[in-house]
Amino acid sequence: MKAQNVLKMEILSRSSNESFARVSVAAFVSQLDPTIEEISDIKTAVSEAVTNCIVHAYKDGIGKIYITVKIFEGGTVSIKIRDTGCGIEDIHKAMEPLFTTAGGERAGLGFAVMQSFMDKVRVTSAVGRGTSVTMSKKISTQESIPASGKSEQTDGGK
Amino acid sequence: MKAQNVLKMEILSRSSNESFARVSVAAFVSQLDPTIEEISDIKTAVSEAVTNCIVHAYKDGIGKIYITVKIFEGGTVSIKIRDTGCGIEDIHKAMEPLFTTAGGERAGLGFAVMQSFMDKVRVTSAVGRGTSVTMSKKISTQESIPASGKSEQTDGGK
Amino acid sequence: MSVRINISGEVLTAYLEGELDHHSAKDIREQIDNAIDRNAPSLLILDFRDLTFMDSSGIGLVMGRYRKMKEFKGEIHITNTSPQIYKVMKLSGLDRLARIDKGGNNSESAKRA
Amino acid sequence: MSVRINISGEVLTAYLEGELDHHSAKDIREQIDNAIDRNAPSLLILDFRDLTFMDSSGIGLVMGRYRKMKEFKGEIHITNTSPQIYKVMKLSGLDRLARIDKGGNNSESAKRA
Ligand SMILES: Nc1ncnc2c1ncn2[C@@H]1O[C@H](COP(=O)(O)OP(=O)(O)O)[C@@H](O)[C@H]1O
Ligand SMILES: Nc1ncnc2c1ncn2[C@@H]1O[C@H](COP(=O)(O)OP(=O)(O)O)[C@@H](O)[C@H]1O
Repeated sequence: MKAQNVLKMEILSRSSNESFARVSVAAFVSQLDPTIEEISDIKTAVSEAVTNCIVHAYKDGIGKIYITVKIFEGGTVSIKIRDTGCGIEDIHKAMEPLFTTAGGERAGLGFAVMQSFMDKVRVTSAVGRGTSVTMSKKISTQESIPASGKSEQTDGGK
Repeated sequence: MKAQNVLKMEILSRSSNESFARVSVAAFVSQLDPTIEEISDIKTAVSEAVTNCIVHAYKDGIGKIYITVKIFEGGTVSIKIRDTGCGIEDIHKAMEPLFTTAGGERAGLGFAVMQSFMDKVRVTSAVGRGTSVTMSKKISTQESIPASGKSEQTDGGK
Repeated sequence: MSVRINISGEVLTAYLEGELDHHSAKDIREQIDNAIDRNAPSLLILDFRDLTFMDSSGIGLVMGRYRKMKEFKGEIHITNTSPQIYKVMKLSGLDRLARIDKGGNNSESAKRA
Repeated sequence: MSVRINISGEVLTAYLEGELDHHSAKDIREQIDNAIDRNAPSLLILDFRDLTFMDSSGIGLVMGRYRKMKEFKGEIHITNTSPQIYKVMKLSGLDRLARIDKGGNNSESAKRA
């Protein structure tokens, strides 16, 4: 299925970008006219995935985080958050609630939040090469985007 | 000079993305703690450059718009907005206030707004290959970003 | 972005709300033009009290309405512009074609940088 | 993100304001822990009235304070959680460790999607 609208972003793994990442994904998704609850579910899930890149994938330095957001006809949003960091050895174990390799103040609930706030979460990873988290969610009410998205040009004489 | 923080974005030239583009650039720049006036200057300039890609560069279809935002030490922001559209034949003429090739309801003031709201505007273009607009602005008050940006990890035990 | 239109005698007031850019301008333009065509007012007031953002597409919109009102000798006033919007207006020299009143705009208190 | 701390007898109340994530948690944690160390309260109230966002880093923060208060037999209450924050809390089972009161949060009226 072809996406109706696509956003690609690349940010550095600085913790000051956590807030930026969730705000801009939410701003992009807001063209679907989501409910407040849907938007905060998405913000929370994005915050978890981006934080994991910062805290785990690039724990010893700064790396790049790649975010792709796609909006499909019918109002489904797909969000991919990818890093080229340390990777995950055992994905199954990593996704168990309360499991964390970081200790200290990490709750081990990042993946649990993503899974419960989004419809689908898919994780692929290779040790030493990086991790990719793809999450999707269907937005309930949806303002349709015109196929061309630029009707104002054709008949507006600009 | 090396940027302290960098955002790269790629969006489609749909007019519904105009608002998204200026909001997300503003959200990224807001880590410098700009004044309301500085933020609205930047939003307005970004809106002009992105609209030009939609209205002029890709007037007959949908193409990609590439946005790069860099934050430098001392609080200077540089914003590059690039398209691979039709290009500009005579940049000097294009930048004259009130000049427009679109007629209708375009005011011909896009470049004038960018020049008056930002400190510097540089345009490069090649007919048939695309246009690149690079604008910069020094933000007055500035909260410094720690060099590593992740101090919370080293001593926070996460 | 939306527009609310009020007719009182010969005066048509359009209250613009939200962010006026190239994307939103077309719909707003059509609504205002329809109301002008139906009512042939002698004065068009554009009230920008709830307009939170405007770029040069807004200038195009005001210029277009200015020309339309001129056709039948009508006038145009712009009222309650925020500092950001006034700055864009000044740049266009619109302040020489139409009366522009500052103040009363709600957008600055609503949005913090 | 900021925290305002109020001490009244044995009760320490921390009013959190803004967005609580991994980036902002460290500073907030330190401020609360300093106040606990200085005052050794028997009850810590975390008031989330002005907290507009929280992810699982907030759970980590609450868990950590729960353990700290336990050390000297203190308790912890969480109050004025928004629906979004309550949803994150529920997921962690925190509602079985600490009293959580909903309602009174200002964030939903302030931000529209
Ligand atoms: N992007 C990533 N790169 C490397 N490891 C990761 C990544 N995301 C998650 N992990 C691993 O999975 C574990 C569980 O993650 P999560 O459920 O989000 O909890 P937490 O972040 O609190 O540890 C992490 O502790 C880490 O070992
Ligand atoms: N990205 C671009 N690609 C192609 N042409 C452009 C681009 N940006 C501007 N132009 C040209 O420069 C002219 C002046 O632009 P501008 O000052 O923004 O006014 P307006 O957009 O109202 O026409 C446009 O009419 C167009 O011919």
